[in-house]
Amino acid sequence: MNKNKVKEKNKKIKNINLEYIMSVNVLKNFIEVLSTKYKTYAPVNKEKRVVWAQIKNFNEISRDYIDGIQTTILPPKYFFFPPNEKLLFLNSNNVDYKKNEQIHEPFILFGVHPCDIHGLLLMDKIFLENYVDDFYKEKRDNAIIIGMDTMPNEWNFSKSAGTDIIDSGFDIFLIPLKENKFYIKIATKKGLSLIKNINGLFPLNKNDKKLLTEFYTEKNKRYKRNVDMHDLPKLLDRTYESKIWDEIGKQCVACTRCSIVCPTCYCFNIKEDYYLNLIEGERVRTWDSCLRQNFALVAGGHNFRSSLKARIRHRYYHKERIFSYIYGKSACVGCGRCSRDCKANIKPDEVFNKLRQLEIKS
Amino acid sequence: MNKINVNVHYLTRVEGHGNIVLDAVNGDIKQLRLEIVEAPRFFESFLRGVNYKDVAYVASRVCGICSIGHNNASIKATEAAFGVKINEQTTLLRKLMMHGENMQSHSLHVYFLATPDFLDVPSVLPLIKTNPDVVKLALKMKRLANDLSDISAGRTVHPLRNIVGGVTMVPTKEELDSIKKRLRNAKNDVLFTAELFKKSVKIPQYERETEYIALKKDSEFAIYEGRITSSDDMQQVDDINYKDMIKEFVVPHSTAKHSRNKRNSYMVGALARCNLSFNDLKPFAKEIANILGFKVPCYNPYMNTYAQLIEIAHSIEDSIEIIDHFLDMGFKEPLSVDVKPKAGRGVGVADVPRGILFHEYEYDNKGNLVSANLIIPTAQNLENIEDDMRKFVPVWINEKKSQDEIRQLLEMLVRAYDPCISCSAHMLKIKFE
Amino acid sequence: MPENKKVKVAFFDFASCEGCQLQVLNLENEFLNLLEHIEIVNFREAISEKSDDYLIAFVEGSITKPSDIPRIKKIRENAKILVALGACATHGCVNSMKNMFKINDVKKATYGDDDKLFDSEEAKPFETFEQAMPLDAVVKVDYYIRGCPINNKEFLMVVKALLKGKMPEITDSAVCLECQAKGNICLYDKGEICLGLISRGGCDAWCPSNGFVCEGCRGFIDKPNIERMKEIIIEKGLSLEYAEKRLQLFNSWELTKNKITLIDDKEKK
Amino acid sequence: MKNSLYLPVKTKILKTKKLTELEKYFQLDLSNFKKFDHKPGQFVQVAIPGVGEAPISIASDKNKKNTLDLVVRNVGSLTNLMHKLEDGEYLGLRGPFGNGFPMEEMKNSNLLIVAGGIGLVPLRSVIQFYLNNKKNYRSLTIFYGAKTDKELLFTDEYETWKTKGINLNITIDRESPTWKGNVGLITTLFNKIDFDYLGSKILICGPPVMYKFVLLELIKKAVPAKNIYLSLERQMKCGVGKCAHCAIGSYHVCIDGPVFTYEFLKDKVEAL
Ligand SMILES: Cc1cc2nc3c(=O)[nH]c(=O)nc-3n(C[C@H](O)[C@H](O)[C@H](O)COP(=O)(O)OP(=O)(O)OC[C@H]3O[C@@H](n4cnc5c(N)ncnc54)[C@H](O)[C@@H]3O)c2cc1C
Ligand code: SF4
Ligand code: SF4
Ligand code: SF4
Repeated sequence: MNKNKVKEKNKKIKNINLEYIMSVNVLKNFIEVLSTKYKTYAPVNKEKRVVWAQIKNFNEISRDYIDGIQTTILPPKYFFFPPNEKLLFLNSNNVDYKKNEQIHEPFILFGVHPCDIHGLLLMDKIFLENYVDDFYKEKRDNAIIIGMDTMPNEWNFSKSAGTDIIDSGFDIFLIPLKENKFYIKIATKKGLSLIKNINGLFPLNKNDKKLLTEFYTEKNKRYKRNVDMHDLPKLLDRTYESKIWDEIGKQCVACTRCSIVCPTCYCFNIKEDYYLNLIEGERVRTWDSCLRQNFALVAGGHNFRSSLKARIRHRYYHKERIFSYIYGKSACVGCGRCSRDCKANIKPDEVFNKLRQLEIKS
Repeated sequence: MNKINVNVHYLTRVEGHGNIVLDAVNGDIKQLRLEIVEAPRFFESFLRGVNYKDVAYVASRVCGICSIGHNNASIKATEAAFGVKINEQTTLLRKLMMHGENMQSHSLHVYFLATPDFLDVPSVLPLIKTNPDVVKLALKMKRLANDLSDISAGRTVHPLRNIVGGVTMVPTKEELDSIKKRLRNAKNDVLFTAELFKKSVKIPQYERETEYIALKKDSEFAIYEGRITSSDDMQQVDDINYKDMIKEFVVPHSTAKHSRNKRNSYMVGALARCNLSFNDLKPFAKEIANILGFKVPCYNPYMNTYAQLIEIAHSIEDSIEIIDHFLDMGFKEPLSVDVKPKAGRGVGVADVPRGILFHEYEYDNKGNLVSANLIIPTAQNLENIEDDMRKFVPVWINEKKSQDEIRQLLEMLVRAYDPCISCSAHMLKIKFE
Repeated sequence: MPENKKVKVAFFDFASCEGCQLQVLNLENEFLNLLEHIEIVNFREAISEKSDDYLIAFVEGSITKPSDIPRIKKIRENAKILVALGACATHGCVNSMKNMFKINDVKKATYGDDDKLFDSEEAKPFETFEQAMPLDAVVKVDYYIRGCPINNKEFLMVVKALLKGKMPEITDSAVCLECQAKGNICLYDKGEICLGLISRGGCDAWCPSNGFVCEGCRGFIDKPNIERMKEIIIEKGLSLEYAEKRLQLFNSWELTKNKITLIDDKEKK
Repeated sequence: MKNSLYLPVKTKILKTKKLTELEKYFQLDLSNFKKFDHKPGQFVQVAIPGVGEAPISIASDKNKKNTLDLVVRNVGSLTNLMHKLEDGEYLGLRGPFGNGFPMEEMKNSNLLIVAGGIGLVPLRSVIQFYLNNKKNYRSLTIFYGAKTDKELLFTDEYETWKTKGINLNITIDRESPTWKGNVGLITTLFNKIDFDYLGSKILICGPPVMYKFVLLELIKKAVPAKNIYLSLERQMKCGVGKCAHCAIGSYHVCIDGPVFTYEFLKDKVEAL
């Protein structure tokens, strides 16, 4: 798909804009119907965390997630760009490769956060533009996205990142309101077909609109983390030599978790291996991380980023600049996953704030 | 002059390094010993200071082949020291792990290490060509055993899920269902093996009555828990008093301590367990014993391999019962009980593939290990093996066996005990006489 | 491949639990298939055949006693490719825990009052070095298959690569990469000290995926940030003493060699 | 069979030739490609099934429609196995990838090629392009440095280049009894050879250390940064801007490069 087609598709999505109100019970029923037709994945509790898992009914969905206490460990990228993916089969005798053709069925991702939808749209830029990554596209084309707004969790700073609101990239969008109601927005034909047989959708009345406003007021109030993210690429350029990078370099232990849990980190490695006949084999891609020691090693032994400082700084520079260049906006969508899971306590919002403050001071 | 000189350097098809030295002139034995030259690894010494959460994890490294056994004995010792009471579910899961290990270790020995002797080939490799069906069956059995360990203990070599107080994870229902099916099918394989052995295997017929020591429990073939029991007068002691029965002593030619009770030596392992608790075996195991013509009491050490096959049958049937229990009852949270370390001493005993195993620990009040003593099955068998040799060699010389035949019979004898020398040599302690 | 074209492979062991060789045998059918391409000329744990003619030697175990030295040197001479198999061989494993103690103390703990006899002539065969060493402390090692025990899939990958003349690609990322990619719940969330943060992966996060902490059995990643690891333990209110002990379980060789410690002597007092 | 972005095309090796101890030349048959349109300075992903892929520069001009030249230095897994391949055997190939040198933009200028070691390989495609399109360019001068004379590439083409008017200057790092020409690092040529540095387009490729020193020379001579073109090397897994191994700041070397102007690179972090 080239740039124009993506734009066209996005335009089409914007064409429909139907808004309703429904009760929790209608939603419950809706999910039960959906999950019989499609594999439906949603955030569910696992021990004390939240993970994506297939569900059959509404009660399985994590309360913590809806209440904005925490988000899923892994972001939705997992579904389109899995951690281990067999790309090709190979035959070394014939010097022949064949695509690993997978059969895809439509599936539903239920409850995707606005910031995670932004994340997916960014991933689309990487995987669907210039050269189309067929493996990503095949899965992406089959996904039905049901977005859901929730309260922000304590690490989330999507408001600062400008990703707290979303108007495309989903088929249906939900907002949990008081009085056991849900706001529902249908954005695509696909979405429309899903709700076709659902009874109990009502147009928004005055009270509903009030509830909606209340939701947003409450949501905005709940953001604990705020950071000025305007002009980030330039700020970073100006602070490339800042001593803050030395500090952060000392702080990081290169565990690579931040990039694994990030909805917009997409580095990968490709490896080939033989089967036991030593003739056939396969090409596999796996998640990689730019924080890994030898990530930027080239033949001859030169490592372009051998120090931890260089590597962690690269993560920030790559995130903030590459996307501003192709997407016009930072790649950090403020989901807070890396802040939550970095055991070394490195939080992007704090890093940006520090850089900004340092600049104001000097 | 009729001179016999057997020197087997680095005994093969056993785990660890051992040498056999035999020197006989005109039927007169000048030298006869099983040397253990395995490098000592000082476990007792470096376990000191290790936190109780890690002790079993390190202790399992004594031996990769019976790591699940070490892991369980170690955890039991720690639980005894802290007075931790585990629940029934944990006990059953641990039994399942031990069955997995038993099947794995026994099938490795029965099919890969001992069978070549009986079929008179140097190793399992030629069998791949001559008896591919046996090899395939053996591999299938090992795979099944390993998978049983994997789903219960996390992995076969150095288990992961077993911790002081309980387990970290339990098998899924799908895993239980599928392994149960395979266990059921495996019964046919064991039957086939028993028939095959009956038909084509000739076990050397030499007997020596000795003392047999194993765990024993009422109405259960004991492997995980029971009382330490001797075949001599059915003497019994509890875990904590194991030293009343197991007396260690040192010999100059070995890095492993030998042990004895009232006689000069005793035997542990599958044959000892079968001799002590034959009646508690599952019916299927008894059926296999019947096919093999195995009767208790059995004083032929070469029959240990048969006893192992019988135990494989037992483990299969008992595992199926445990799995059925879990399929009926499901698993209950929490998977482990709270553990509060305290200063004290504890002994953990388990009857692992090669025989009864003892771990004794002393902890400080922070839960760091102060001292440890480990008594490993093979080390307990060493004196018994030498006693067998001392009895059989003159017989063989009498029977005019050639030097080669004697060497072969000696190697077979040592292998029949399925010795795991790497673990027995953990405690270098030599006395210089 | 005709019989005589098979690559000759040998297995040897030094001080170890032999679990890594067992892991090789645990490959079962895959091991059988491998025999189509290789001829095993030495594998004491499984076969009686012995020969000095081999191309690849897989060596398990640590070097712990004087008689090991000529033996490993001979293996090195005979083998074109020497692969260290498992943690004992690659970096000392639990064997090297004794390196943390003073040797006299080790002797005392094990021999009691007989420790003086250790210097006598009769004890020669049982003499051991003060340090348990990985293979590369004595000979050049071409490839490292890490882990206690090894991941036998990785072993297969290495064998296949070597047979095809390809350099095996051995992971250099931390355990956390594979652990997080599996979506595991991090053990720090349960108040445990997990060494996955600074330990080398490639095991598919075997231990954390089974609910047990990573004990660092594959050694550290290149240039581990131990200083920061220490601060993390303190910040999380976990026991430094405990973390130190955990660090020592598999990595005492590297820790003593590079004098790395979480608690320096001043703090100890 | 479905096509895929990652699917290499089976490509026959027509000719091979050992150039030096470490470098081997390959001529490939492009007939399995529906279309293969490349520019000087672009690269391909070469695959050996079971081993993987590596980015290798195209060493020939696009005028040679049906064949493609590569020169490969044996440094690792894949390149070592490539060296074992002979005429008539096959490789997997994807590409061409990358931007290449903007030959259009450089029209009507003097060209100066500065190549170190294997860096001459991508620039050979420029040399061939020049020879085919001589009328569009004013002149071509080459500065080429190697460690020893044994490591010089394309030696049998030097005569042709010279007779066709290319100003070829070679230097080797260390003296050698078999070498009569210049001795010294490539930077020494800048003082020896009088040249209209200011009014030329300068194309550079070589090992990372060489860039630093050559750039210093050019800056000394006040060459405008926009006239300097460099071809960069990075680890690449995909070649198509997905895997991010080659990312520098905002750019993927594989799709935005490998050729960049110095003007573009000078404020980019970790680029050089
Ligand atoms: C745009 C571009 C164009 C290029 N053009 C050319 C060209 O025309 N010709 C050419 O020859 N090259 C070219 N290269 C470089 C070439 O791509 C690399 O040399 C190649 O990828 C090496 O692949 P490999 O599999 O042989 O080496 P690898 O096996 O990946 O090894 C690469 C380096 O790492 C080291 N290494 C690998 N494994 C280990 C290990 N286990 N332990 C320690 N060190 C290790 C090796 O010694 C070597 O130095 C180009 C690169 C780029 C980006
Ligand atoms: S999660 Fe934290 S410690 Fe780990 S690599 Fe990322 S920044 Fe470094
Ligand atoms: S950088 Fe961190 S906060 Fe930003 S999108 Fe990635 S994981 Fe979320
Ligand atoms: S459990 Fe251990 S290995 Fe896994 S993410 Fe946490 S620290 Fe890393």
